Amino acid sequence: MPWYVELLRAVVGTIIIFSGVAIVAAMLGVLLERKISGWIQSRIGPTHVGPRGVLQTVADTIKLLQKEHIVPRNADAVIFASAVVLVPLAALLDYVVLPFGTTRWGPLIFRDLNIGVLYFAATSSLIVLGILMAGWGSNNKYALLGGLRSAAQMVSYEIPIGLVLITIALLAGSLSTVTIVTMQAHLWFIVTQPVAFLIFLAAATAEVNRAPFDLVEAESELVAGYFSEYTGMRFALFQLGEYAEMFAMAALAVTLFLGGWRGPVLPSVVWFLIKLYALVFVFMWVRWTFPRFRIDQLLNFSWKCLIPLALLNLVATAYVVMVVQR
Amino acid sequence: MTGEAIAFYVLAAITLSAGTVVATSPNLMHSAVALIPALLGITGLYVLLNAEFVAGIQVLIYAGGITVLILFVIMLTEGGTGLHIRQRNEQAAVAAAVAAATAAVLVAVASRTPWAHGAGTLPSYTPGAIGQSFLGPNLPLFEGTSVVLLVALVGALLIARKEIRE
Amino acid sequence: MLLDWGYVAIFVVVGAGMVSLPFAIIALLSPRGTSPHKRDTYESGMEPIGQAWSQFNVRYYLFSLIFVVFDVEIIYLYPWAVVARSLGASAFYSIAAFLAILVLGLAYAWRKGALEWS
Amino acid sequence: MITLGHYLVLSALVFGLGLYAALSRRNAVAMLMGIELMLNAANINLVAFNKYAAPGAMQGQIFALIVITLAACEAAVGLALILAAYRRFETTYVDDLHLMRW
Repeated sequence: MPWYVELLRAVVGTIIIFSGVAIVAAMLGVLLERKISGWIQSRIGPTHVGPRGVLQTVADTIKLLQKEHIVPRNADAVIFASAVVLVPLAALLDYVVLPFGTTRWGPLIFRDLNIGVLYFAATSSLIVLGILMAGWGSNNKYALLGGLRSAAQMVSYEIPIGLVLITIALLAGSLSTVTIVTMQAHLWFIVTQPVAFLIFLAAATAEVNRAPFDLVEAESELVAGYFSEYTGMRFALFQLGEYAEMFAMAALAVTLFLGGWRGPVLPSVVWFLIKLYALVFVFMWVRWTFPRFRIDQLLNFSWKCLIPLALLNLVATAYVVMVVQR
Repeated sequence: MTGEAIAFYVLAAITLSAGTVVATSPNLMHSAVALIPALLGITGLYVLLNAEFVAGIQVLIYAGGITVLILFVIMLTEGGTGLHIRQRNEQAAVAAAVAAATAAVLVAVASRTPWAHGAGTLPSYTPGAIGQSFLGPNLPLFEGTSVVLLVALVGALLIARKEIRE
Repeated sequence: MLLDWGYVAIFVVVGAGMVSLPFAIIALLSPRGTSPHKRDTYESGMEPIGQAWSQFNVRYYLFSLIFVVFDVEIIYLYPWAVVARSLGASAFYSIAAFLAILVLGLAYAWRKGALEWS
Repeated sequence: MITLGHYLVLSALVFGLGLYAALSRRNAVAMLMGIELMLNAANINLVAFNKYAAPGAMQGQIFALIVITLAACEAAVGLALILAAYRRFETTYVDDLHLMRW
């Protein structure tokens, strides 16, 4: 193909992914979050804007667009401003390697990179930097403490996620996400790797700072955590980053364990979305089921429970793959 | 200009300008933050050099790990209070001369030497090739790194912990 | 392969543009307040005392230190994982030795209480 | 056409920046950042030589991985030392840390 066609494809693909994630993950995600929270707590949730309140997040976004954006006097303006671009961008970069479905011409993916899951791990590790920068740049005690807690938590849970990624790469013999889905044609990896699936879900919940691991933005202690000082659209961009990362983690879990886009009768993209939303529902369900961890419990849970378990699981898998099956 | 050349010059510009901020900024925190684009620029160069695996590792370890450590330590020590402290020592002029001279010699050597081009092609799948090599001829290296890491962990914990207990 | 990464590069550039797009909108739409307290640091309505940029618990550093070492160990497992299927039992034992040393590090940190928060 | 020379020149410049930072900075953490830049410059060389001078072998990339590993170890231990020194002497400025024993 000539270079300008490739360029056009890349630009259009990017715009589709960005607006898709902003609408499907962030706007719909916030709405779902509120509706499901309401349902679990026997409330109704938002009702006023649009039929049954479905346009609530649209209204919220428009409201946020009209808000003034304020840089605190004591803040470090450069770091304060760059953090807000880094966090959503790093979260959205994850979507490059996520296969959404399949068509006659091949899998529906932005780009099937050779180092697929490693790329995912690398880009999501950039979010930690954005959060630290936001916490520091605000020069606000709540924000700084929230940012630090968040960073300590996220780095602790990157290790179990990495170990799980390696376990799956070992089974599939590849780092490419498309190959991993293809290898699940007969058997989803959740069947052979239930422990890894549970570790991944727990670690992913913590990695995206969600309840019960949400002490980073424990409202009663730290206001809004590292983005306390951000107003208007900047606040919305952090929210976008958080929801995008949550959906990316759920989509990665679908890709690694639930056979990705595979499923009978319905089109592949629909299957992918069904599985994705099922996992997102689990995330939201968990939020209202477990009480919040303390920071020591949180770090202990990763280092003393998830990591040894993930290591054990990896060695057992390696033993089966490399010794028993040969 | 080809795409490769454009990419090279853009990445080189990012790396060098961010590197300049790292080396000269009077604000420590800005230096540390500027390290991120510098490292990411170098990551891009690895990609251009067909070393995607090294590129991934560069982001994961350098940007996601070492930079976080550096940011933590700056926050733990001087932090924002270090803003008004002189950051350059008395040898700054000498240091600049030495650094410029070293760079000049290296540039001269690099651009004058007729570098031989090796035969063969890069393996198309670098993680696989690296894995083969690590479990084949480079096995001692592979096991050795884990010992080095263990020693580093023990040493760093000893140093850091001792101070806490006192 | 370079083409793949060209796509990623476009993704980053266009993506950064799209993330910055709202700023153009708020520059047009947003109101401009003049209150002097607008730019105060938020501290639940109190006047902030001192700078936030002060020192905090060293534990955060300890955890990130252990994290970096483990992160580095883990990167060596990626290239191994993709070729493991084609290798036999001997490769399993060499990786088991590698992981054993890793576990030794974890056990040391655990034993020395570096994984305790208190 | 980008050749090996381009990468080597770039790496020499990055090395110069790192050297300048390591020599002229008073703050130990900033010196460490300079050292990281120098290590990265070396890594660019290794990977570039791997592609242009010995494409068949993976030694350059493997060595780059080892350098990254050692850089991580160096950062972990070095920063722990800086932190220990800070907790005792309340400074991270190396010209204030001139006593071998306390």
